Amino acid sequence: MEITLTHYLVLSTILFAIGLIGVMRRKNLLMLFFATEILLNATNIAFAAISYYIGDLSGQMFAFFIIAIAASEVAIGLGLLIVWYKRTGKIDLDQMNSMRG
Amino acid sequence: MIDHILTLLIFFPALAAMLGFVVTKDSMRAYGIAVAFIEFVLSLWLWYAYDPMISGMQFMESMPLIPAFGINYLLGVDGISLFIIILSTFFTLIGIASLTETRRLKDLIITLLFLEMTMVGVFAALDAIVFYVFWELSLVPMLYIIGAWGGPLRIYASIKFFLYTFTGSLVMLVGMLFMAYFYYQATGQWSFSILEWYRLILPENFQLWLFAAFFLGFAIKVPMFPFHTWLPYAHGQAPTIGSVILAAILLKMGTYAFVRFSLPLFPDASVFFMFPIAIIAIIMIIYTAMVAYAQEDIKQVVAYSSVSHMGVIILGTFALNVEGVSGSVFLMLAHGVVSGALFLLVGVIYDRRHTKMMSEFGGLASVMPRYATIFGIMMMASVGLPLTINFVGEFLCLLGFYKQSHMLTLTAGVAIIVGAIYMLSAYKKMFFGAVTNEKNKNLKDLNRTEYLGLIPLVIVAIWLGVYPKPVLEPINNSVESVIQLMHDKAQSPEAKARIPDLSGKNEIIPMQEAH
Amino acid sequence: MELYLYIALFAPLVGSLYASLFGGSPKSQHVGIVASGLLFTSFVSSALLLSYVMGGHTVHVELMTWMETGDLYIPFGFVVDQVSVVMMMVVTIVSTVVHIYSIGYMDHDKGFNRFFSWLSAFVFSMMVLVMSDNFAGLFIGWEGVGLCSWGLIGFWYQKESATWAANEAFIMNRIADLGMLIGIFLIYWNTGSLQYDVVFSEIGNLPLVVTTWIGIFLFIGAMGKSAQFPLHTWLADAMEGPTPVSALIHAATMVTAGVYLVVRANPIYDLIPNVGIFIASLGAFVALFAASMALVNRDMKRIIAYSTLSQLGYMFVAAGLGAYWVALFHLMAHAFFKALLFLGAGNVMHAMHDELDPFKMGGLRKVMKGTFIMMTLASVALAGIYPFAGFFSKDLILEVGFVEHHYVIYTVLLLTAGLTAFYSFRLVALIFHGEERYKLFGIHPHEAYKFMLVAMSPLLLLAIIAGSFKMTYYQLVTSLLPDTQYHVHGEMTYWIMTIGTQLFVIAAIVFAYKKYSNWNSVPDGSSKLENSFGYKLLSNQYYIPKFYEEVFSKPYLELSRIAWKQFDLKIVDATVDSIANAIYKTGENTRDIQNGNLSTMLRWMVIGLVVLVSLALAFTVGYNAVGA
Amino acid sequence: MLEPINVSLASLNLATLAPMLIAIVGALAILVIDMVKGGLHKSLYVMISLLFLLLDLGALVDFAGVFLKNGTVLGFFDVMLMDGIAILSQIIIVVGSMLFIPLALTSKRFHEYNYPEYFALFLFMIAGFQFMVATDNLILIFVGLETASLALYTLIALHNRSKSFEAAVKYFTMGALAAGFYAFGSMILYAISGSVEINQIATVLAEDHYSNIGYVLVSMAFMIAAFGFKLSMVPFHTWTPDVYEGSSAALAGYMSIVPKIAAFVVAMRLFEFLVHSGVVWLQVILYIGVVVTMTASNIWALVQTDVKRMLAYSSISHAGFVMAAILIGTTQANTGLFLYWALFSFTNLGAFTMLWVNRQKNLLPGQSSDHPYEKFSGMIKTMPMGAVMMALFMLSLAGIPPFGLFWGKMYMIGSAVSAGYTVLALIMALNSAIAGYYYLKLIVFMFMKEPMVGYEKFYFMNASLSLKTIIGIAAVGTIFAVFAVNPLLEVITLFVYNSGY
Repeated sequence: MEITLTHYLVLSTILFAIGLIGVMRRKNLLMLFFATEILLNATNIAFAAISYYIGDLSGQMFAFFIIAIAASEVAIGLGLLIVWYKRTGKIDLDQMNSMRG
Repeated sequence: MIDHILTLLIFFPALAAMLGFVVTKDSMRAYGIAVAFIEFVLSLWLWYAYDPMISGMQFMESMPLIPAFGINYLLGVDGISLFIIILSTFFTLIGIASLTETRRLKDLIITLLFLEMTMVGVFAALDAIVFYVFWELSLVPMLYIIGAWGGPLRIYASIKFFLYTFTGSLVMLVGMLFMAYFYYQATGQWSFSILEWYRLILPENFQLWLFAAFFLGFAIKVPMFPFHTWLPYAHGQAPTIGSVILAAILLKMGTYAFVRFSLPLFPDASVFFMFPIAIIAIIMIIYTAMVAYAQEDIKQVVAYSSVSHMGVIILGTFALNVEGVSGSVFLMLAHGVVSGALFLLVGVIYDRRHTKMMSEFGGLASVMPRYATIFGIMMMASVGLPLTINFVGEFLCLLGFYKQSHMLTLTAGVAIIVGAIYMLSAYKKMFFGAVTNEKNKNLKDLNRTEYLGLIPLVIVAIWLGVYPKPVLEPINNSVESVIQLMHDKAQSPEAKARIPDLSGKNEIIPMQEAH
Repeated sequence: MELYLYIALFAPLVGSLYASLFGGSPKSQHVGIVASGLLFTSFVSSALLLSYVMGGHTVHVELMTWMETGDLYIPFGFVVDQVSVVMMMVVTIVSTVVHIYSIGYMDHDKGFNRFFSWLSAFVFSMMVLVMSDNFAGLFIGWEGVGLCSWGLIGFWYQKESATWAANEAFIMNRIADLGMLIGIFLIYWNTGSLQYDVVFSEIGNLPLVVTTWIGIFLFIGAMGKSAQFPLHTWLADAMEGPTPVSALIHAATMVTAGVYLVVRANPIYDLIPNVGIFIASLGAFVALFAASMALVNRDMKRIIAYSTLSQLGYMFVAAGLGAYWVALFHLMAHAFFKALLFLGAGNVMHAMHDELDPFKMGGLRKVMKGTFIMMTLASVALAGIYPFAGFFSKDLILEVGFVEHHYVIYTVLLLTAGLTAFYSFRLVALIFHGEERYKLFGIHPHEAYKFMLVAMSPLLLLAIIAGSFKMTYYQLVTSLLPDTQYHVHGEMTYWIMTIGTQLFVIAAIVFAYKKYSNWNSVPDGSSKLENSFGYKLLSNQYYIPKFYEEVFSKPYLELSRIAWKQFDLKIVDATVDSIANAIYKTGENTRDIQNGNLSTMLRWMVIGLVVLVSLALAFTVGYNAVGA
Repeated sequence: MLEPINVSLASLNLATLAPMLIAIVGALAILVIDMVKGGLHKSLYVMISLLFLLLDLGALVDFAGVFLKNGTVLGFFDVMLMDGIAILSQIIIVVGSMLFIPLALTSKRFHEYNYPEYFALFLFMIAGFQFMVATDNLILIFVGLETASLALYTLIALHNRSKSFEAAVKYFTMGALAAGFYAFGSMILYAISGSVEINQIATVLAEDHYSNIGYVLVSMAFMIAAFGFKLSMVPFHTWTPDVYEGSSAALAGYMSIVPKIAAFVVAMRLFEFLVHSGVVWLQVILYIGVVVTMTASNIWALVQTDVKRMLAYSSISHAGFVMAAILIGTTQANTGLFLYWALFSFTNLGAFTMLWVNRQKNLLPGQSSDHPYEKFSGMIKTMPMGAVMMALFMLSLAGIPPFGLFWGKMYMIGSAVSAGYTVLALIMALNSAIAGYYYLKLIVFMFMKEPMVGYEKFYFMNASLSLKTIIGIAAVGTIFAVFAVNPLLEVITLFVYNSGY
């Protein structure tokens, strides 16, 4: 079976869906960050594949930028996570509701 | 200076109010009186300089404000607005002069002066947006007056007052923007000038919608049944000065706006809605008179009586003939004088006894005969006795509407009966009978300050009842031009027939042709 | 002559203002004197005007513009013509007498000055009413007299009954005034003016139906002021006011304004005889109806008031049948003797310390000779005995009824004449004859001040001789009013009628004397007569006041309360508040969406996305389906 | 395989990068200064930031002149797009930033201002926003967006309270999710058009007659979700109140203005060509989104007990109000958007600065948030001038004429009316009425209630000359807005119209 663009896109979509489910279900902040990484990387697969199939480089550029941004996101996210952990000793989402209404 | 007298009239009190922050507390009252007096004299000068023979706008001023959107600072007065302006300055003067409030007097006087600016502004504005600016802005000082110096429910009352009127006027704003858009479509230019709008003939279905939008804003302000329930709360909680200004001037903004906007802009819609509105007016007249009769609080009686009288004004306005509209404009002034005076009078007794419940009183006529006399005169004026100011207005309103409908006028005429019922019974409860309540035995009669406020009102109430001509003549001339404009613009045969044809023609752009 | 006109008109106003200057201060004799003096001036001016008018002239002035807008033009215009001058004479004579009388009557009253202020103001309003040259001016006077009547009925405002009666009178009159107002509107929109001369010259050109409505509405106005059924109840209650007020306002002048209106508007009523018949029938009915209530009443003033009502009925019969000059003549004669009667009653009241029940009096002729004579003569005049004034005017009305072939009306009026004689002399007999029952109550009656009696004497004189002016009067007014002659066919019939009437009336008088002149006890409500249905019906005024109370007053109050508490607060206001509350409650109930939990927030975002995507897909499917 | 790249420097037109570069250089300069000599006072950094922003503004004004003469300027491989709305929005961004940065000069000491990095991050963030608006390339938009966002998360967290960390984490996590949405949405657009330039995508789609409408719509769904987050449209708004509450009032005020205008511009670029192409779905969704956002947030604002949180909801509502412009899509509406936002920034600047001025170090006794309504109780008696100022801003927010925001509201409603969106106009008007209540509530507390005992000392605790100056500027801008409206309208219309919107 030849692997077509559709396959890539379907894979990407499935990964994206997994990411979404992770975002919704995970209560651990670290896992949540993983889920968002999955989201972004799902997109990367699709970008790279599309770029390849239509012979245009901007998709790949986009993918690179996403990777770079994802990296900086992780940096910031982990930084926040560490501070939060230092202050509260927890990284559970349900503990994080001092503001509401 | 005469060229800019309206600007001066509008902004002088505001400027004085700002300077007033510097004045010390003890002298604030004198300062307030002085400013209000100067303003009143200025407004009298306006009257002096006004040429009653010219029916159009006078003392026009124009300055581009947002020309890109057709908004200009456009001012002018005609016979319709002139006297309401004078009434505003007059009542501010009377109100400040007869102030008995002692709590934070300085803030109160500054607020009143700002309020005066907005009141004069509303009646002098000839640009819809400028009108709207002052219209809305007037809510703020009033909100503060009710909310800060009012009774126990003052916050509820003030917020209700504010939000209710605010809601209505926002719908009106949409209407105004629509109107401007139609004008833009017809002429290719934006304009919010009422005078420019007058030249526009709208298709009837547009008129109906726009009329409805404007109506909501005006009706809540007037207030017309069933939008009237904010008024009893506002009056009930407001301090005397607040009620006086509210009843005397602020309510008139709504009825004035009907004459200024609804009638000349939407003649066909006015005719279309004439009977429904007349029926609402009749409900206002009779129903609120009944509600007034059931009241236990004298101030509420006067408050509901205001609604009832406003019903007569509305009826006169929608008579759509010179007699009725002139009458309604005159009645605006009359009701201003009379209800303002009545609220002042209620304030007098409230200052002494700190209650407004009629059951607390009785037999005051023997304790406070002068007070009873002035109250009696004003009550009779309110009831519409001939040779008092109210009669002229009521008579003309009913007379005017009689041309349109016999039955409705007959029903509306019940006003003179039900009005007498609640007023006389309230008067009886307060002033007649023996003095039964110990607390009332040693009440002091009117003092100098109170005379200062009341005597001019009595004089005006009788003077204009006996000799209304100086006021009625300019009103009549301006109203004639409004009616003529309406007749010329009317499209439907019914409207042409209902609105009388006077002589003279105005230039008009039919919207359809301009397309 | 204009000067005299203005003096006649404004002298009472000046008096009123002068008195009101001292309104707050204790009694000042000069107030009464000045007011009376000014009234006398007014009378003199009126008299001069009368002589001028008798010379065949009229005076018509326009003081200034009142209202002018659109096509409406109403001036303060005054006219002294043959009709108004008669009214002016009546008003000024009676009011001058009453003013002077009041100086004595109100001698001990705290509100002496206030009283004169009101009283003179009333005269001014009445003068405006009769002198105005247009309907609007008439309406000014019309409402003005109503106001003064309110102030004077409720003069003793400490009394609940007085203030109640005052308000009742005002409100009832207002009901009628609405009719009048509508009549005025009709006139204006159909003739374009309110000036009498314009209106009357135009009126013939109007469709009959319009004229009819105008006539009806104007008459509704007249019904209120003249207390015609069903708006009559206020008049009896109005007796709460001081007696001079009753004499002036509720006997001689104000209540006759309705008659004056019909007489003044005779060109209108001439065109609509059917309405005239109705007016006459109503008048006849009221004459009998009021007289019947007077029969059993135990309140001296109310009896006289009912008698007034009854006589007003006579006047309306005349006016309704087109005999305007007759109506006006009876109005004039009646004013004199009825005012006299009231003032006499005032003397009695003073003597009896405000006791009103004639059964508690008796034998007063010994102590109050002057009053006795005057009241007796006034009653004779009222009964219509030759040669007193009542004979000339009242018999004339009977003749009018007869000549116009309204025999039912004639019969009713004849019967009423008998009743009138009966109750009048029942009163006289009970007060002045018989045992001195007042002694039981420890009262020491005394005659009124001399000057009061002197003041009353002009009225006495006029009550006696007014009939002799008939021809002069006739010639005067018929130059303005329709000159209708009423001659009974055949001299024989005429004499039979006249003498028969006289005999019938005298018989009634004798019967009354027989029955009551030796009365010796105060009825306590236990006698058989007093418990009979008819008696109760009459003494409760046919239960009409009670009916009004139950059917109008109470339900109106109840309805008002419901309108306020149930409708205004619970429906209209609650709707507004509930909209606001609903919005606020929505906020309260949905704010938990924002529960602060990050997971929930993220879920909201994902849900939002999913919804958007599904909508996009759904739309696409739908779009393709439509496209295909 | 690849052609050697041959690009002339002139065609790059590097000048288009100048404004952003100035900001970046400024940020770097701050970092360098700190390295050279640590422990300098914050006022230095504030001034340096201001100076660089001034230069930035100068460059923008220069571009404005160029734009008016030559039209849109492209540069840097045509990635940079300096059209009218880019210039306008950058001016708003820079001016807004200039007004907010002096708020760091408080009289109380706050943790974050001790770090020069704060100011560097601030300038980076501005550069990010500038990139975001000055391009129609989806990649650069993404980069700019994330640069700005990541800086912003950090700025929030620097406030160093447990609430601000919570706020930062929430904002960050949701931001990451939104970034995922954006990336996925862009991917779909790229898949169907083969381009990442919005104008090319538009061209391709139009040539194709929207045959892939389903994909377009799905991509738009993702984009709406992504920008819905930035613009805090319901239901993507949930971060807003928490983040506002958690961050300092100064930053919250900033967030209510600057990031949103950037997002608006991108939304205009992204959605309007579709709206104009008659994509009914998008119109419907935007319509619903606008109405729901305005109304729901208004209703939630009603029940708030904390002023800052209330202002957060009110900002959501205002954003929803302005979103209507994108739905309407006429030049008048887009002009209205910028006008509204310019006026809104002055008013909100004032309102948040007033909160900032009244900020105390610790929570008030018995209160769980920084700015409960009770704190302002009876302020007219203790701090009359402050109360009047606050009332002024509240009235302006409520849309009471003649204060600033009224003119924006009027123009927006007017544009809705002119475009035939009557019902929308009415809903907008009625929402203003609902909003009136909660603004009024604060006025009621300030003017009609008695002062709380012991609270007086908290008023103006944080005031300093620069804060007062900012309030003064905001007040003048709010009161005399009427005189600024006409010039603003003329300029904005010129820029917007010439950019083809």
